[in-house]
Amino acid sequence: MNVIANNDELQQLYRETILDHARKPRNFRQLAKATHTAEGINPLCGDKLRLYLVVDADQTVIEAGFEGSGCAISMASASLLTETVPNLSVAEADACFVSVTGRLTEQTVDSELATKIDLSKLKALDGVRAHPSRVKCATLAWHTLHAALIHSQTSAKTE
Amino acid sequence: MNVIANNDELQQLYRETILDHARKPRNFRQLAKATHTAEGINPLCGDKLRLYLVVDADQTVIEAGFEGSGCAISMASASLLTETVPNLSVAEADACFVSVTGRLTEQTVDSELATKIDLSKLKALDGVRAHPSRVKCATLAWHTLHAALIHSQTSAKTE
Amino acid sequence: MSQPQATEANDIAYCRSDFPVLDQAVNGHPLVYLDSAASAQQPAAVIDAVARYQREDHANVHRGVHTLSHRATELYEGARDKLCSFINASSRAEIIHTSGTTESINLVAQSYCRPMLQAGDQILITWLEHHSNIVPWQLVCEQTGAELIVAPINDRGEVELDELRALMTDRVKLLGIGHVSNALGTINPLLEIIADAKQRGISVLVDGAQAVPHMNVDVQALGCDFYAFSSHKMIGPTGAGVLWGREALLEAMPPYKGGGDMILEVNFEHTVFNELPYKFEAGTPNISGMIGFGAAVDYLQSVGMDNIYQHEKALHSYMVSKLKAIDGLHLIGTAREQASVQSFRLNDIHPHDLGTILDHQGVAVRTGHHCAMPVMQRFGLPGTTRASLGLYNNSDDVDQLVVALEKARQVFA
Amino acid sequence: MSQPQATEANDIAYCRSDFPVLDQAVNGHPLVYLDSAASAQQPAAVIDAVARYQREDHANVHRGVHTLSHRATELYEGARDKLCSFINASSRAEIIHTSGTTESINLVAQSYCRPMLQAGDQILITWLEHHSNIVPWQLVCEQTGAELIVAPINDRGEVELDELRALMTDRVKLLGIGHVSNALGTINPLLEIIADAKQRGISVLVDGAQAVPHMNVDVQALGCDFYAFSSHKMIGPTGAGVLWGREALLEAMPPYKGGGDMILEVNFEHTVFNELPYKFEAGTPNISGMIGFGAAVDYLQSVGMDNIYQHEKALHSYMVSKLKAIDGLHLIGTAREQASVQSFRLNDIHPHDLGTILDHQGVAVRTGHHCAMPVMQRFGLPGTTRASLGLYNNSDDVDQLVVALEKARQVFA
Ligand SMILES: Cc1ncc(COP(=O)(O)O)c(C=O)c1O
Ligand SMILES: Cc1ncc(COP(=O)(O)O)c(C=O)c1O
Repeated sequence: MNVIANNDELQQLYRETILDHARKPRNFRQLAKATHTAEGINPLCGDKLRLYLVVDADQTVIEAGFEGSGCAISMASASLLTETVPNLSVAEADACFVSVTGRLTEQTVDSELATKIDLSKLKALDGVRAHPSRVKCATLAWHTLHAALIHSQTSAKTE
Repeated sequence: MNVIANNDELQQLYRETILDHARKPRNFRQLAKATHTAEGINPLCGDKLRLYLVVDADQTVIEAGFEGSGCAISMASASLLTETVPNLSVAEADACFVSVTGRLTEQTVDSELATKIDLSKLKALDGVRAHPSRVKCATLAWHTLHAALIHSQTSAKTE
Repeated sequence: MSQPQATEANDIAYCRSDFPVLDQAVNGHPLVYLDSAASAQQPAAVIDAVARYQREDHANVHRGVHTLSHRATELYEGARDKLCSFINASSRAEIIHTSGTTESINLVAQSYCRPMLQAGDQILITWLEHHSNIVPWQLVCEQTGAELIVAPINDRGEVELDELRALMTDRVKLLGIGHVSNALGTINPLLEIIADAKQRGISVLVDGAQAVPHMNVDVQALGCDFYAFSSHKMIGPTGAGVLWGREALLEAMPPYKGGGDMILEVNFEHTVFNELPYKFEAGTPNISGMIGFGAAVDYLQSVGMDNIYQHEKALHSYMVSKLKAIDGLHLIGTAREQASVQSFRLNDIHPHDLGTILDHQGVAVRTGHHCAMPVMQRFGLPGTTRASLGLYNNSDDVDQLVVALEKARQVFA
Repeated sequence: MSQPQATEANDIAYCRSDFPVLDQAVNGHPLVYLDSAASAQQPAAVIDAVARYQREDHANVHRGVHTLSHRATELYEGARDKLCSFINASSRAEIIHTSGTTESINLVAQSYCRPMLQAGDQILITWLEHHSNIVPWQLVCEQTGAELIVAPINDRGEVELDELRALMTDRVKLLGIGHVSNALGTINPLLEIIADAKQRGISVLVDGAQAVPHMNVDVQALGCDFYAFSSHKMIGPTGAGVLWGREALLEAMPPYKGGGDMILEVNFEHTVFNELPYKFEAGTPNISGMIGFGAAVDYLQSVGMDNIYQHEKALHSYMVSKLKAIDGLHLIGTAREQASVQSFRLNDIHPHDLGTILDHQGVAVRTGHHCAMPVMQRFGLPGTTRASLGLYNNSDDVDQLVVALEKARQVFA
């Protein structure tokens, strides 16, 4: 077998966390009590997911779930998202969208709100930065979150 | 004034005969008694002419005339045509079409009929051979002749 | 079928060095280009023909008396002549230059079908089609009230001929069918299908985008009415393509676009359209693209379409035998007649992930729906990974693909 | 206006050596290329950008995960960004890649006008228009029962503004107007005309084919709704062009062609179209053409559009003063605002004959109707001879033209 150059880069992309979440996505279910929902499509690779949020009267996200199919990166990203946003306010959750998409597209986005939230788990996604063609996979769930939060009727997409 | 290379070629194209026929086209008129007529268009330079033929019961061309406008080459060619075809049979006139267009496009076309006809005057057109972009001007009238002879309703064109 | 040897597949691989793009490293590995079905690479002869034209001969065509314009017109129209004989059209008037297969099909949908379709009429296609041979028909059906009907395919990815025939009723005005499927490689038995359709008075458009680059195509022998293909799939430049159509049909169709060159005479009362093929070529055409297209035809003919077909067929067989030996790999598309395109899945690795891992190892494949979403739906897949071969590929390319796939299995083990 | 000196006109002529095609002899004379309004020549930077792309980066765009596909997409979409800022569009979603001006205008006629036009509605154009800005409207009028009406021009070749305004009634749904006339060089006072039209609720499409290559164009400042132009008129490759349109209008329009890339999802029941600009870009685009187009924009910007405008203006004035001094020469088109295009007649020499005689002396001009037959009819001419300038021309070119015209006078004396 020949030597694989950039082996590291590949392992950065497909970290254990990513593979684990992709294989066993958390909160992979429709939420009957969902107050907010949106669909996200990445036409490049056919990733497609629907995100469900339960938001209470205080504008706090109580629960998040998703359904869909896609590549490991997009599934893992959605799974991580559903673990990140519960117990955040709607404003905070939207700040996560800004923060994560900014970080992955290497734009520096300053959001006071986001700095207060622990996003360390999402570091697992950082490997995509070296793969411009995969950034859209990683950000899809977050765009969909944003669309759901602003009650968008149209579907989110990343192309 | 700078030296004009290919001066000869230019003089071959615009021979005295050509300039003379272009300035004073012969038989430049509509023929009221025309039995055959057709229109020819060369969209490249906007040459446009209508050819009139009077053909008698013996299938002999009695008279030819034309109207229209165009470059010196197309006008001269039409004028020369109207001097060539009178007194030829329809078959002979059509053989002239084959012969002239063949000669100008440097295809050798063998037509027994045409060899019997004196086409020496049409040598004046030979200069266009060196100017491929002008061959269509020279052949327009002859294509129109062919169209008129076969009673074509559509107009002839050379592009 | 005896298993082909790797060496057999290398017959014409000497031509590989004619393709400059192939001589590079990607992510530290020699490039292995297995994405010719998306777009083929160009030999230096084509790249240089285009550059030479721009450096020496460029001018607008058809309307000029000056030398450059004449030269440009000769080169441009010369390409038409080459294409005419390449597909054995009966006349150069039948070779309509377009921007590609997609435009060719839209032209037929809008200029041939739209004026004639009535509510209740049908357009028939198959589940194998590329979006370019679906959406133009959906649009014209919506515009006219006609209906789009679709013949199914079987598990090998072959059109169900009986069902296709059963759909060929009086209501069907046109059959649009691919010659070779870009997603699965299936070669349709066109002679038989076209004969059936014509017998029932149905016009036939063939989407030949994936056929013309890989085999001899004779439009007269096929018996179809329209045939569409693209330059960039057959080692020529992008932005150029052909619609071939029967002269009598083209003659009767209204123009598709209006503009310069497609008219004989314009005034505000009435406009006289130009003759074929110019009636369908409004505006300044892609002159350099068509000249490059002509050079591509010259190149293909110099190698020989039969040689190309044999080479790719042998290499495809070799690839199939190698892929089958990979644990967890499932071929998608196993038609009895198949061109040099192979879709597959590897375990439950998503094609997009697989594509990335292969790319890391210098192997370029296409992943996803291949603009053939219905095919993916038919197989219940989000997409496939597709390796497609060109005349310049050799057995080393296949071997590298296999190595890279093994690596992917490890990553996702 | 003081008569310009030949030297003034040479400011930017240093760029001439960047254009390889100009460095050749035609019929034994150094080439004098005065046909840029038909198609402009390309600098080596453009030719090389295209060749480099083909040699190093080619693949199909948008749909690939592999490295070449990503590179090709970046280059292709990078060209869109360059074009977006070049004409000051407010968003890249508004830059629709087309095959040229002709296709851009047909797109608007078919996707914007056709669905909305009713019998009795009107489309308004002027007598100055190129066939590309006439025939698409004739076709859509025929399809819908709408009427094409035409504003007259005066003897200088200027649109009669009062008459144009008088035609702007409630019935008019769209005004199609050229920015600069290709036949006569007239620069229309667009700011004023567009303001009038918009005030009356009339949409405006500008045919900018002859403007964008020669002056700064800011589509937002103009206030129009659509703006169309071609790469090959502005030192880029053939087969590429742009339709700019206001996002809200484009958003509401149905697609023009169906195929790959313009859809999000295809199934046989319903198909979801892609977002802008892709909704209007069906099929594999002219990737190399657009990359070359982007390189052309870079080149033009490096020289500077204001410098180009000043250079050509000075050279045009010089040419006009020289032409006027020729016995028997009559200028056709003497608008007060005129771009670097000049039509003329010489005695009663037919333009086609004149073109041949000039070509003999290495001078390339266009002769005939310039795809603007109505203009010719207006002046009662079968055609004109037209000398059109580009950034690479200099006063020597003009001097050679004058020498060649004197020779023609002798031949036809
Ligand atoms: C004013 C004008 N409009 C439209 C066109 C058509 O452009 P194209 O042939 O590139 O589509 C041209 C050039 O031929 C032109 O000069
Ligand atoms: C079978 C088939 N049809 C049509 C097309 C469309 O061709 P193009 O994108 O060149 O218009 C393609 C390629 O994408 C194809 O593979």
